[in-house]
Amino acid sequence: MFEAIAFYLFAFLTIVMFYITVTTSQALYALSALAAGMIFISAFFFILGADFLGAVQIVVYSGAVMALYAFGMMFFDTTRDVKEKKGNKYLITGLATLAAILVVVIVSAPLIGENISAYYPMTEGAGNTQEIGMVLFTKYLVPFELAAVMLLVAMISGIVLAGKKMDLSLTLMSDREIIEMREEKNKKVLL
Amino acid sequence: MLDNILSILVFFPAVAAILGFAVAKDSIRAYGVAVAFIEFALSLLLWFSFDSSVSGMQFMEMVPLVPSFGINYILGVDGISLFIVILASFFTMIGIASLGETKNVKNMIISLLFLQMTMAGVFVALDAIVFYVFWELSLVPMLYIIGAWGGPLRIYASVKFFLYTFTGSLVMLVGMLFMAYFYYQATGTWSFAFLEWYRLILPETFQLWLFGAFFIGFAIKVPMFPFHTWLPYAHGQAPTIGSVILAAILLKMGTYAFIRLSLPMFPDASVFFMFPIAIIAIIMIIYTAMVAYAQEDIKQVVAYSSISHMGVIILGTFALNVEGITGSIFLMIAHGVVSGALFLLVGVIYDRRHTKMMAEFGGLASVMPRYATIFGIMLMASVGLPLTINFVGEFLSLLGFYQQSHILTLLAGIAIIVGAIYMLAAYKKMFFGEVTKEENRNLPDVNKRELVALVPLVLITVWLGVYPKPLLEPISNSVESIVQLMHDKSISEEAKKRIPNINNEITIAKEAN
Amino acid sequence: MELLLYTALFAPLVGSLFAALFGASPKTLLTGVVTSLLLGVSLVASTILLVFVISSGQFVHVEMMTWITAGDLYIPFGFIVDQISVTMMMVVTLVSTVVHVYAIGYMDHDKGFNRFFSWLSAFVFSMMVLVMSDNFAGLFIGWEGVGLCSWGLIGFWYKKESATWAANEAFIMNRIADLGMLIGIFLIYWNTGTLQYHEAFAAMPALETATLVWIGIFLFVGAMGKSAQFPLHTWLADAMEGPTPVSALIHAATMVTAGVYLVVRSHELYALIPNVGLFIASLGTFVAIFAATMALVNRDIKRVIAYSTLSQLGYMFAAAGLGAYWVALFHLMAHAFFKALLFLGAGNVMHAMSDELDPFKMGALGKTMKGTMILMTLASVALAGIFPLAGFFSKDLILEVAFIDGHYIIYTVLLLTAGLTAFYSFRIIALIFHGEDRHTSLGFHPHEAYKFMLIAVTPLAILAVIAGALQGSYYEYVTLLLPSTEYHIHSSLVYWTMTIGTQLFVIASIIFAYKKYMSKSVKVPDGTSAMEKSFFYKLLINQYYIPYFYEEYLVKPYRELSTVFWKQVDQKIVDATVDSIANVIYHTGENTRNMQSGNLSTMLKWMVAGLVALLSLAVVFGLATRHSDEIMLILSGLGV
Amino acid sequence: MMEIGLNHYLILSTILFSIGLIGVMRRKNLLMLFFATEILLNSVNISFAAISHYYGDLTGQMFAFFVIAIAASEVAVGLGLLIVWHKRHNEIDLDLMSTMKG
Repeated sequence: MFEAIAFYLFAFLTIVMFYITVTTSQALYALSALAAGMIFISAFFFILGADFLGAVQIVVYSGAVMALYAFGMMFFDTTRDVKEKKGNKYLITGLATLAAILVVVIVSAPLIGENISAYYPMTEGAGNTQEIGMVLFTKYLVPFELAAVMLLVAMISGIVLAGKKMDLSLTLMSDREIIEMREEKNKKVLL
Repeated sequence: MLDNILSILVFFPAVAAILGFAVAKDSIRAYGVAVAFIEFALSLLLWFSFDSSVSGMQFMEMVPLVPSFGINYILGVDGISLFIVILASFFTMIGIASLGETKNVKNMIISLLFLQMTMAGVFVALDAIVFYVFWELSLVPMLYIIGAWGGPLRIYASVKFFLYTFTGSLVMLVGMLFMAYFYYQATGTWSFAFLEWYRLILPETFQLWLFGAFFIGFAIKVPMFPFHTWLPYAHGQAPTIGSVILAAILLKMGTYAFIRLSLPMFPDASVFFMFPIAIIAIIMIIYTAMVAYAQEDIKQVVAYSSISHMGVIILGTFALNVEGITGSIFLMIAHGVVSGALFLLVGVIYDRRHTKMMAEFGGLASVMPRYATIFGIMLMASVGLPLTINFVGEFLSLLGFYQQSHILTLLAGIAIIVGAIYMLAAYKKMFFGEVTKEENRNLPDVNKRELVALVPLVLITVWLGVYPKPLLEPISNSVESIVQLMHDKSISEEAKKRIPNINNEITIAKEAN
Repeated sequence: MELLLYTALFAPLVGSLFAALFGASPKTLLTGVVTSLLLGVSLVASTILLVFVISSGQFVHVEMMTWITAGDLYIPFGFIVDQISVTMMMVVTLVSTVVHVYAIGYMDHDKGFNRFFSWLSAFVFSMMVLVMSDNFAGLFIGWEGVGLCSWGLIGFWYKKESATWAANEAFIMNRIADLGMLIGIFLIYWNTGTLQYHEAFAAMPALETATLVWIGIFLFVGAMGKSAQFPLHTWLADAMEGPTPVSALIHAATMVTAGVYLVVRSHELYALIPNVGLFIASLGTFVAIFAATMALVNRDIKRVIAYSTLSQLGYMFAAAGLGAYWVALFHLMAHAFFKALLFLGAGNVMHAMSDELDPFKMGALGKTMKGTMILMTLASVALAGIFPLAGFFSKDLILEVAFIDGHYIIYTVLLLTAGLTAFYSFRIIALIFHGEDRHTSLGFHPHEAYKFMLIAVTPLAILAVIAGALQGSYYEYVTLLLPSTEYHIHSSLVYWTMTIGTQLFVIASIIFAYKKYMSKSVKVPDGTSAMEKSFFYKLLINQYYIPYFYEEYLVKPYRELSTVFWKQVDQKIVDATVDSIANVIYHTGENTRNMQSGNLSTMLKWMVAGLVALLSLAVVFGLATRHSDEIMLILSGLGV
Repeated sequence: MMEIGLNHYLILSTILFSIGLIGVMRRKNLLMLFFATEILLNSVNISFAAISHYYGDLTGQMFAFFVIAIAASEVAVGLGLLIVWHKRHNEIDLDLMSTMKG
């Protein structure tokens, strides 16, 4: 009973938040709604008994990713509206729904159709975090390490990419300066 | 040496071609001739050590390639393929020897040597995958030869040639894969070996489908009507040497494959499709002969005449009896020699005048008598005069098919009439009459280099016309075994009736004696 | 004897190859002499063989080597000398030796002298192969070989458009007939299992009549081409474009009689199918009168003689068709002698008149060319069938055969033709040698031919005179092989009435011809006289409009159809279809290029669309594999 | 209805996935595109966790875990690129990025 109420509540909230994220024209609203949605999603993880995952969700998404976005947005002129060209709304919605249903059908078909047994069954009596630790550092050790390397690489690349010409700030430059700089660049390109 | 002679035959030119990159430009011609000559000598050695009385495969070699899928490198030669292999090496030699002033002569010779490898490979391969690989590889040097040394439309022609034949072969590949799969289903092991496929008796419906798949690949290669339109372009644009090899050898791949694959593997389907194919063959014969008659370009005349002759070869093949198939194989060789020679002859005049339009000539008989004589001999061979090489093949092909259908043979026999019409008309336009064009008045007659290429062809034309036995005997032996195989394998009543049972006839003949 | 056989056969080939060596070099008398000598050798060998065959009554049969073997088919190069072939050999070698010697003089000034002798000897060789072969395939070699040589010799003066055209026409017409012959050979092979004459003929009585009829018809089609029977006759008159010795040898004495030879050789076959024989006889009779009528008005000496040849071939076929094979062969032989003589005489006239062929422009040539006049008159008398020359014996016999067999229509027509023959023969004799001198005013200065040419042809003249006397002995020996149907009219009254009646009719025709064409009123026709405007004259001078018909309704449509096939069908339909397939693919690529707008948003949409498509496929295939059994069941139910 | 089963989660996941896809397709703001991809990844994560829960198998959670790691890397790199792009062109409008036009 409680589970059901929680599910429906969070489901509703998540959907609303994400809906706001994709529809609002204000980047800041979108960012806030997304962060909220992420936190609501972690609720599902808790409901499902995946405590560790829920925690990771909050830490990584709401903490790290959102913070990254927030910092990133500082580089952009978020107040400037990006012209949203409205395409065929129904087509997009239809396509999206169809794709989603198909994905789910494919993923769930074997589950529904056949009785598959657990590959790495949950250990009785152990907490979720403990279980995860056991599997992660035995069976998934190599992927885990790879993921770590990947994150490192991503971090470095992020720094390198974003850190170039930190002394230049388009927001502080006047429009004329920007135009001049562009022309210079174009010339270089042309050369 | 003899144990691996086929591999040597196949890969010697390829190795020589790779080494050829290192040879200096000035000496490449001599190098090419030497390599081609050694190759030809090897093929002759093959012939001399070949046992004519054996009907099966000889000089078999086998190296496993992908054993789990039954893909092996299997080579072997029998009476059917032997002479085409020799013909291929012969024409490569003649072609390189007669090569006139050409730009990038080094690339040309290297391409030709690679081409020689693929040609030898196709005719001796006994594994479907190896066969397919050589089959497709043969397109590449030819594409290059047409595309790099061809006439103004060379890119169009070469791309058309490549795509057209390639499309056909892909369908053939699908057929091969299905055949292998079916073999796997039937026996539990994978195999791509022709000889093992021979043993498999397929249900009739499968035969029909597979025959169709193979047919498309082969028919485009032959080329059969209505898949023939790439050929005039390819010939029209190709340099002389390209046309010679294309007409003499590459076209034979299609008809050879019919005999090597379609007939023994799908006897019932062969009988089922006999009449449709015969009708196509007759259309080829008459229609292309008429088109040849309408041509203004002498090379196109020869190109269309090739198609017309290929029609007779197809007809002989689908006679499904020893006489017809033997005739068609012999005609393949005959047509190779004759059309190769005709293309060389066209090349001779093209080198001098840089045009192939017949209207530009006229009266050449008095200017270039030797040229006119050789052309005349080859023309008569092409027309199928007795005591020339073509007659033997044409006679046997038509004779063989006569057993199957009288009316269709009568129609196909029109070949000898229409063939005479376009050839004589072309000869008249080029050689007879007064010399009308000033440029033609002082054309030099054939020179030594050209004679070196042409005289052997003339000699072969007459020799094999008068005494074809050395070829006919081994061919006939091998064909007998194939026909017997077809008879034994066939399922339907119709097929049993149409395909003669050799053993019976042999015993009957013995009793009669 | 074998050596003699090979000598007779290959001597001409050696001569031909020898002459061919000098083919491109300027005239050397040597080639003419050597080829003639070798032919003489061949003639001597043939004569010895003839004597042998006559005296011993045996055949000479050799098998030189294997030619074609495949499956059950076995064709050797086998040669046989029996009564039939030795007759032909004699005719061929004799006439060709004479013609060779004659041609040394005739071709004296020609640039292609060596080439000419090479071709001519090659022809003799082919003809020898044709008559000596012991199987149908060998016959076919010779058959095509003579066709080839005829092509080369008709088109000998290859700079002349009309000559090369005629050469091609002859070759192609012959090819049409050869197809029939080839089919006949196939039929023989598949029904008897062999192509050897004696084996095949031995097996024939066991075959069904229908099959035999087909074999007979197809072989005869072959004969029709070579012997220029209607409707394949037009090439013979056009073949007169060749040098006159060629016309004498090929288009009168030897090659054109090959058809008759074939029918005679296959007498065992035709004896089994008398209906086909009757058809042959009827066609022969028709051609006899058909050609004779065309000869009546023609204004070209050589063409007149060509039509006369055609007409005489008709006679031979009439005889052969009626089963009188030996009579046909006898007439063939006699005809060869006097017709070759006639042609060679015409050649002299042509030479004298600088290649002018219109007899109306000649007249009174007898004064300057006495020798030629005598020879030609002799030949014409023989041709007309006047006693006691060769023609009388052979031709009268054919008439008798027709009469005795009760084919009165054939008899009447042939009799009528005999009159026509006499008329047109003497029409040209009269026009050329007698009457007013019409040529001097046209600037011609005729002269007699070389002496040796005249001497060379005398053997023919002698034979034309005496051949008839040989009839009895000839009958004796040739009927060892051929059916010995002796024709006797039971009532001697009827016999004498007929013979004398025929003679009188023929002589009357000759006198009529002389009357008409020796008169002083004969002028060079200019198309104004009433006769020239008459319908029949036009019909005949245009050869019944048959060449016109062929040109308009066969040659032209063929040419046009060919162009249509090339320009319309091949390029606009077949090739265009292929190209359009390629174009569809190309344009699809070109059009779908717009999809790659570079706009990330659009591309994302496409990506999703693609994802949907792929996922749907995955689902469909997943379901299909899961339910494959049911699907197979349904498909098999549908019959796939 | 009241018993929450796997299907409920899957349906939720579907809905969220659709929303994400709509975002991907409709938004022209590059930043929004990143947000939408986060939604996609998260919707899948929910399914993984739910399947893991209902089948008593940890693999699903493991997958979700790695997905989060990938999402993090993606954001890091993506934002870096975005910043570079913005610096160069002073805009983050998708429609203006069309150098890949074929």
